[in-house]
Amino acid sequence: MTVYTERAKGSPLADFFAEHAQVLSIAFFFLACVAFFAVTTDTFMTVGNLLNVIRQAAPILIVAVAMTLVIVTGGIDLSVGSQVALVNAVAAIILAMGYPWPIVVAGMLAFGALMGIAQGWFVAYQGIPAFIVTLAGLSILRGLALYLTQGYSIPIKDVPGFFWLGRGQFIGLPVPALIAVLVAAIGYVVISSTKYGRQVVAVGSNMEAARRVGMPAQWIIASVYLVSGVASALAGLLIAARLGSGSSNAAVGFELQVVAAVVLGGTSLMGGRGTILGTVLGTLTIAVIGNGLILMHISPFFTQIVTGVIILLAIWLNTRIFTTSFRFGSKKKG
Amino acid sequence: MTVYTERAKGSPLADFFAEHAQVLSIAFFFLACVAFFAVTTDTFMTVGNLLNVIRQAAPILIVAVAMTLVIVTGGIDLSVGSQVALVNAVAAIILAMGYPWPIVVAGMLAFGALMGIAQGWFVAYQGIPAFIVTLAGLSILRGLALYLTQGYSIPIKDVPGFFWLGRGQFIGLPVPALIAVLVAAIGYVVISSTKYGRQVVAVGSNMEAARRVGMPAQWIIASVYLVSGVASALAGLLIAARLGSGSSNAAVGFELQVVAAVVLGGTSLMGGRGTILGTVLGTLTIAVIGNGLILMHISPFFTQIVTGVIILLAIWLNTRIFTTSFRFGSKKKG
Amino acid sequence: QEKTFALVQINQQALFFNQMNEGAQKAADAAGVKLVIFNANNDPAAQNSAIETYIQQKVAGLAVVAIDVNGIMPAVKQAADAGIPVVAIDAILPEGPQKAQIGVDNAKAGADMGKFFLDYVKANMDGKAKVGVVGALNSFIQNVRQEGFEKTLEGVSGIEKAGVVDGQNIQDNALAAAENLITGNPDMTAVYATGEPALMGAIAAVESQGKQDAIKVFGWDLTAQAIAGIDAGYVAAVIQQDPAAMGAAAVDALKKLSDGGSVDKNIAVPVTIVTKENVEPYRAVFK
Amino acid sequence: MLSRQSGAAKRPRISLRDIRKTFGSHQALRGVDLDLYPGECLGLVGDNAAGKSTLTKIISGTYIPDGGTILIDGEEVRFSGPAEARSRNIEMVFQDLSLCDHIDVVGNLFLGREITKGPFLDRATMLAEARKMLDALEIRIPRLTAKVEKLSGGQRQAIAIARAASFSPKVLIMDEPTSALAVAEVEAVLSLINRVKAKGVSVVLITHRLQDLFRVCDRIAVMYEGTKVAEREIGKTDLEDLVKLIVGGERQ
Amino acid sequence: MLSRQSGAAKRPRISLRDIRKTFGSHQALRGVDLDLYPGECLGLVGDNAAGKSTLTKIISGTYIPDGGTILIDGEEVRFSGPAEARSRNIEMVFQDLSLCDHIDVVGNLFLGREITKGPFLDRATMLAEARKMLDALEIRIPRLTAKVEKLSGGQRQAIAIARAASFSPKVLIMDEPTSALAVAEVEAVLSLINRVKAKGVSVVLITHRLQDLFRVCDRIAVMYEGTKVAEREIGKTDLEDLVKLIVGGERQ
Ligand SMILES: Nc1ncnc2c1ncn2[C@@H]1O[C@H](COP(=O)(O)OP(=O)(O)OP(=O)(O)O)[C@@H](O)[C@H]1O
Ligand SMILES: Nc1ncnc2c1ncn2[C@@H]1O[C@H](COP(=O)(O)OP(=O)(O)OP(=O)(O)O)[C@@H](O)[C@H]1O
Ligand SMILES: O[C@@H]1[C@@H](O)[C@H](O)OC[C@H]1O
Ligand SMILES: [Mg+2]
Ligand SMILES: [Mg+2]
Repeated sequence: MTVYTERAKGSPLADFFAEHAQVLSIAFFFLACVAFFAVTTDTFMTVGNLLNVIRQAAPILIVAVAMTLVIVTGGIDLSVGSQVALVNAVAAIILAMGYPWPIVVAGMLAFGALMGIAQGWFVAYQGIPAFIVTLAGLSILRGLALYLTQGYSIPIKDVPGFFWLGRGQFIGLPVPALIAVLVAAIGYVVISSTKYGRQVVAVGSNMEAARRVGMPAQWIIASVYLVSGVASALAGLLIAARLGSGSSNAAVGFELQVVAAVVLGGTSLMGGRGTILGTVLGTLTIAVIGNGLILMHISPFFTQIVTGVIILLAIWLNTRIFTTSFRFGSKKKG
Repeated sequence: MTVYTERAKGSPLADFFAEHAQVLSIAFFFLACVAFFAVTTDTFMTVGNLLNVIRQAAPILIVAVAMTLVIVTGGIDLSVGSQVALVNAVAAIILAMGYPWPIVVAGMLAFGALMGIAQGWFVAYQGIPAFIVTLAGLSILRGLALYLTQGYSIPIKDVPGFFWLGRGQFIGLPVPALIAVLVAAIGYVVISSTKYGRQVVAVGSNMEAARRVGMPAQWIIASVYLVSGVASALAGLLIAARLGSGSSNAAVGFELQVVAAVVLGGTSLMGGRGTILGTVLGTLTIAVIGNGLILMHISPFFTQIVTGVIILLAIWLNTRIFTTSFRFGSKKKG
Repeated sequence: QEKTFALVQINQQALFFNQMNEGAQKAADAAGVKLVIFNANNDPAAQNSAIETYIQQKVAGLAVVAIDVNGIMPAVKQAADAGIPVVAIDAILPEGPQKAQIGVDNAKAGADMGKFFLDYVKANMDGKAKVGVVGALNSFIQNVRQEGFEKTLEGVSGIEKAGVVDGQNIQDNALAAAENLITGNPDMTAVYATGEPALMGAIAAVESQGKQDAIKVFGWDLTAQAIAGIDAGYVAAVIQQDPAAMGAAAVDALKKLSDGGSVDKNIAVPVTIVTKENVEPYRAVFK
Repeated sequence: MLSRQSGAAKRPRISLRDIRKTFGSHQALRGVDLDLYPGECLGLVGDNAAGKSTLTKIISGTYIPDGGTILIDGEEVRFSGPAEARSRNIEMVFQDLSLCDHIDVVGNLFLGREITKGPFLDRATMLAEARKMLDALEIRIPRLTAKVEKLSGGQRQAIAIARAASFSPKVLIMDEPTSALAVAEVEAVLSLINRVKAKGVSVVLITHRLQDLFRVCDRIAVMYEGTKVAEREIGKTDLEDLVKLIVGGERQ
Repeated sequence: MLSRQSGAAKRPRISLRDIRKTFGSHQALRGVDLDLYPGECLGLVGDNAAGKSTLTKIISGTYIPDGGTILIDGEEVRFSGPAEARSRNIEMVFQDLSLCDHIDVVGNLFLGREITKGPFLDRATMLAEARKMLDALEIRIPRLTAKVEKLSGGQRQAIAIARAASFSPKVLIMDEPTSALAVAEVEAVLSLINRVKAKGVSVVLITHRLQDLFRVCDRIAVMYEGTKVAEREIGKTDLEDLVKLIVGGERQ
C-alpha cells in the first residue's frame, strides 16, 4: 500500500504570478511603451516632458482611482466628465464673483460629494442600474454646465493661489501630479488595507453575502459614488486651475478615458476585482501613448488608428506571454 | 398531528409580474411619455410626426437589437458608432465610383460581419475584455473613416434605389422603420425561440456551465460581435441613405445611446438577462422624449437637463410601482 | 535643419478644419518647413497638453484653433515664455502674447448674415418669416455666430422665432433635431444653421420632410450638399469662409515671425455669402 | 411581558408564530410555529423544497416574512435585514455558503467582523486567529491568503461554518453544514455543536443525514410543503419514524 | 490495439495513468492511476481537498491534465475541452451543479441538448420529457418554466443529476450528487445508479456518505492529498476500514 505523503509546498512565486497577472501584464506593457518612445524620440525622456505627462495625467488619474472603487462594486459612473465640467464652470463663476479660492475649493469638493451621493442614493437604495443613473447624471450635469455658461468659457483671473494648484511646482514637482500621487496612494491603502476597502470588495464580489454578514451594503455602494463625486470635483478644480477658465466643454469623453484606464489596469467590470496599482499603470500608459505619438509626429489622420492598434496588440501579446491560467476577462469568462 | 396538505397553486399572474417586471415597467413609462406629449403638444400625435420618430429611431433600434445579444453574453460593443461611420463613408465612396447599390449594400453587410468577427475573435478566443477590444475598435475604425474621407462628407448622387432605403415609403410606412421592425422581430424570435438564442443566454448566465455541457462557448461569444457588426453596417447604410452622404462624423456618441436604450429596456450589463421587447421600448422611449421636448419648445439649454431628469425620475417611480420582489439592477444587487 | 511648426486643431470631423490643415500643409511645403498637426477631438485640455508637448520639443512656431479661448491662454503664455511664437486661427483669443489673430470675425459675419436674411425676407418672402435655428451649443464659435445673427433680427417686425435646437456639431444628431424642429413648427419658413454639421442636418431634414418649397435655408460652410441645395433653390445663402487661406496665412505668419520678422496683429480672411449668383467657382472644390 | 420568565416551562429564546412567506405564486411557508430554547439543538428536517431554508433565513433576517410574529427572549422583533439579526447574535451557515469568491480565506472568515488597528485591517492577528478557527474544525487549508474561489467544496463549507461559529453566537443556525464534508470533518462539526450547546447556545441544525441528528439534537421538527407537520423529543423517535414523518403518510 | 479485448481481464472503458495537475503552487494531483470498467460503479472517496473533483473533471474534459495519459476503450485521447468528452458520452454531475440561473428548469435539463423543430426550440416536447426525467428522481418541482435561480438546494441538485443521467451516457460521473437530497430522493438516485449500471454504463460516484457506497459500488478507490492511496473490492472492505483509509494511518 502507498505510504501516505503530504503534498510538497510549491513555489510561492507561481501563486504570485497567477494572482498578479493583470498588474504584471500592464506594467510590462507600460515599460515597453516607455522604452519604445525613449528610443524613437529625443524629447520623451527629458525631465520636462515626463513632468508634463504626469501633470497632464493627473485629473484622469484622480478620477480613475475613485472609479476603481466604483467598478469594484460592480457599478460604473458615466457622469464623471459632466461633473468635472460642472465643477469647472461653477468654480470659475464663483471665483469671478470674488470669493476667496480656498473657500471655493472646499465648497466645490462638498458639491462633488453632493452630486455623487445623490446618484449613489438612486443606485444603492433604489436599485436602479448605475449605468442608467449616471447616464442621466451625465446628461443633467453637462446640461447644467451648458446652461450656466451659456456655452461660453469663463475666464479666471488673478487668483495665483488657485492657479498654483494646476500649474505650480512643489519640491520640483508639478502640484497636480503630487495631488494625484497622493490620491492614488490613499486609494491604494484604502482598498487594500482598510475595513472600508474590504467592504467595497465584498459588496462587489457577493452583494448578498456582504449583506448577510451584516455589512451596510447599500451604504457602501452609495458611498463609492460619493468618492467619485469628490474626485471629479478635485479633477475639475485642477483643470480649471490649469486652463485658467471654466467651460462646459471641459472633459468631453472623459468618462470613457477614465473607465478605459481602469479596465486596462485589470479591474473587472463584473465587480469584485481591481487594483489601484493597475489603474495607475493603465492611466500612465494611455498618457504616455498620447504623448509619444505627438512627439513622433504621427499624422493626425493616423493617431486614432495607431492608438487603437497599439492598445489592442499590446494587450493581446501580453495575454499570450502571461498565458498560464491567466485570463484577463471577467470572472465568468473562465 | 397535522394532516399533510399540499401547497395550493398560486396565481400565475404573480409569477408573470415578477418575471416580466422590467418590460412592464418600461412599457408603462413609454406609454406615460406618449400620453404626456400627446396632451401637451398638438403635433406629437400627428401621423407625420410619429412616422418621423420611428424613422429617426430605426438605426439605433437595429443596432440596439444586436447589442442586446452582446450584452446578454456579458459583453459590450463600444465600436458600433465607429462601425456605422466607417460603413457610411465607405458606402458613399464606393457608390461614387458607380458600383450598383445592391452590390454595395451586400458588400457593406459583409464588411460589417468582418469587423465584428475580428473583434469577437479577440474577445472570445483571446480572452481580452470586450470593453478594451471594442474601445480600441472605436478608435481604429473612426480613424479609418476619417482617413478615407479626409474629413469631406461624400455626396451620394442619383441612386434612387439606395435613397429609398433611407427615405422611401412602403405601404405607407417609412422603409427604415420597416427594416428596423423586421430586425427587431427576428431578434425577438432568435433570442426567445431558437437554439442559438438559448446558447447566447446560457453563455451569459454561466459561461463555464455552457462550456461544460459542450456548447461552443467561444464561438457563441464571437458570433454576437459578428451580429453587431452586421447590424451596425445596416444602420450605417440607412444613415447614408437618409443623409444622402457619407461622412466620418456620422454616429458620434452612438454607442452610448444604443447601450442606454438596451439597459433602459431591462437588460442587465452583468449578462444572462435581456429581452428584445424591452430594448424596443427603451429605444422608442428615448426617441419620443427627444422628439417631444423639441415639440414643446423647451430651450435647448434645458433639453439635456430635462431628458436626464425625466429618465431618472420615471425609472425611479416605476421601480416604486413595480416594487414587489422587483429589483431593476444586476443579479448581484439582490 | 528644417523648421517645425505645429498646428493644434479642434477636430477633424468638419471639413472646415481639414481644409485649414490642407492649406497650412501646402504653405509649409512651399516655405520648406515641416508642419505637424494635432487633433484634439474636441477636448480642450488635450489642446493644452499638446502645446506643452510641442514646447518640450522646441518647435519653431505654434498655430492654435482654440476650443476654449480662455483655457488655451496659459499654454499660449507658456509658449511665449519659451520664445515660441504663437498665432491664433478662427476662434478669437483674449488679449495675450499671441502674435496674430487670423480668420473671420464670427460675430460680425453672423450679423452680416442676419442683414442678408432680412433683405432676403423683404425681397422674396413679403417681409414675413418664421425662422428656426440649428445650432451647436457646445461650439463657442457657433454660439457667437448664432448670437450675431439673432441680435440683428431682434425687434424686426414680421420676423418670428421658432426656437433653437442643438445638433451638438454632429450631423445625424442635427438631422434629427432639425426634423423635429420642422414637425414641431409646421409654419416655419426659414432655418439658420451655424456650422457645417448643422447645415448638413438642416438640408437633409428639409429634404426628408419634403419641405423644399416651404423652407429657405441659411447657414455656414459649403459642402456638395449645400451646393445642390442652392441649385435646387431652397438653400438661399451660405457663408463660406476660406479655411485653406487661414491655414496658409498662419504658416506664412509663423515663418516670418520665426525668421525674426513681424506680422500684422489681425490678419483678416474675408468670408463670402454664397448664393445662386456666385456659387459657380466653388463647384470645383466640392466636386 | 417578562412575567413568565423562569416559570414552569423555560422561556424560548426564539419563538415563531404563524410565519408565512410567498414568492410569486409559490407559498414557501404557510404558517409555521416554532420555538427554540437556550442550550438546545433543534433538528429541522423535511423533504426538499419543504421550506427549511426559507424558515431559517427568516430567523436570520435574510428574508422578511409576509406575516406572523417573531419573539426573541419574549420580545417581539421585526428585522429589517440581516445586520439586525447579527447584532442580536444570531448567526447562520447558509446552504449556499455565501462566501466572497474574490476575498481570501482569512477575509471570508472575518467578513463583517474585521479586526482593525485604527482604520487598518490587522492582518497578522486575523491570520493567527483564522488558523485557530479552522483547526477546531480539523480542516486543512494550506494557504489562508488564497482566494476562496478555487477551494474544494468541503474547504469552502468549512470556512462558512467556522465563520458562523466563531463569534460567540447565541443562536446558531446551520443549514446542511456537513453536506460536503468528509468523515473526520463531520465529526468535528458534531462535536462543535455539542460544545456550543453546553455553553447555552441555541442551535438549529438542518440536515438530510438523519443519523447525525441523534448525536446532537434534543428535539426534531419536521416540515412538509411549507408547514411544520410534527415535532419529536429525540428520545421518543427513531430513524424509521422520522423517515415516515418526512415522506408523509398521506402523500399518496 | 484491440487485441486484448475480451481477454482474461475485461478491458477498462477508461484508464488513467500518472495523471498530474498543478494550480499555481498547489499540486492538486500528484500522479494518479485509475481504471474504470463497463457496467461497474466505482466509489471515489477521500478527505476534503484530496483531489476527487479535480480528477473527475479531468475525465470529463473540464480540466486539461499537466501530465499523464488517458485511454478510452484502449485508445489514447487528449481532450481539448468538455465538448469532446461529451461527444464520447461521458457525462458528469458537477459538485457546483453548473446550472444557468437565468434559464428555466426545462432549459437547464436540456442545456446543450436542446430539442429543436427546424431552427426553433421544441418547447412542448422538452417540457413533457422534462417532467419524465424529474419524476424518475422523485423530485417535485411545481413549475418547470421557473428560473432555477430560486429553487431549493435539493431541487437544483436533482436537475443537475437528471441532466447528466438522461442522455444515455456511457460513463456517468457523479460528484457528491446526493449531498443536498432528502431521504426519498437519495434512494431514487441510488436506484438510478443500479439501473444504469445494469445497462453497462460505467459510474464514478464521489460521496462522503460512506454507507451509500455499499449499496451501489463494486469497487472503491481512496484518495489522499492528490494521490490514490488504496483500492478495495466492495466485498473486501467495510465502513471502518474505509474510514481508516481515508483518514490515513500516517497522518499524525
Ligand atoms: N427567493 C425565492 N424566490 C422564489 N422562490 C423561492 C425563493 N426561495 C425559496 N423559494 C421556493 O420556496 C420553496 C422552499 O425552498 P427552501 O429553499 O426553503 O427549501 P428547503 O426545505 O430548504 O429545501 P432543500 O432541502 O432542498 O434545501 C422552494 O420551492 C423554492 O423554490
Ligand atoms: N481551479 C483551481 N485553481 C486552484 N486550485 C484548485 C482549483 N481546483 C481545485 N484546486 C485545489 O485543488 C485541491 C483539490 O481540490 P478538489 O476540488 O479536487 O478536492 P475534492 O477532493 O473534490 O474535495 P471535496 O471533498 O472538498 O470536494 C484543493 O486544495 C483545491 O483548493
Ligand atoms: O465653420 C466651422 C464649423 O464648421 C465648425 O463646426 O466649427 C468651427 C467653425 O469655424
Ligand atoms: Mg434548503
Ligand atoms: Mg470535490
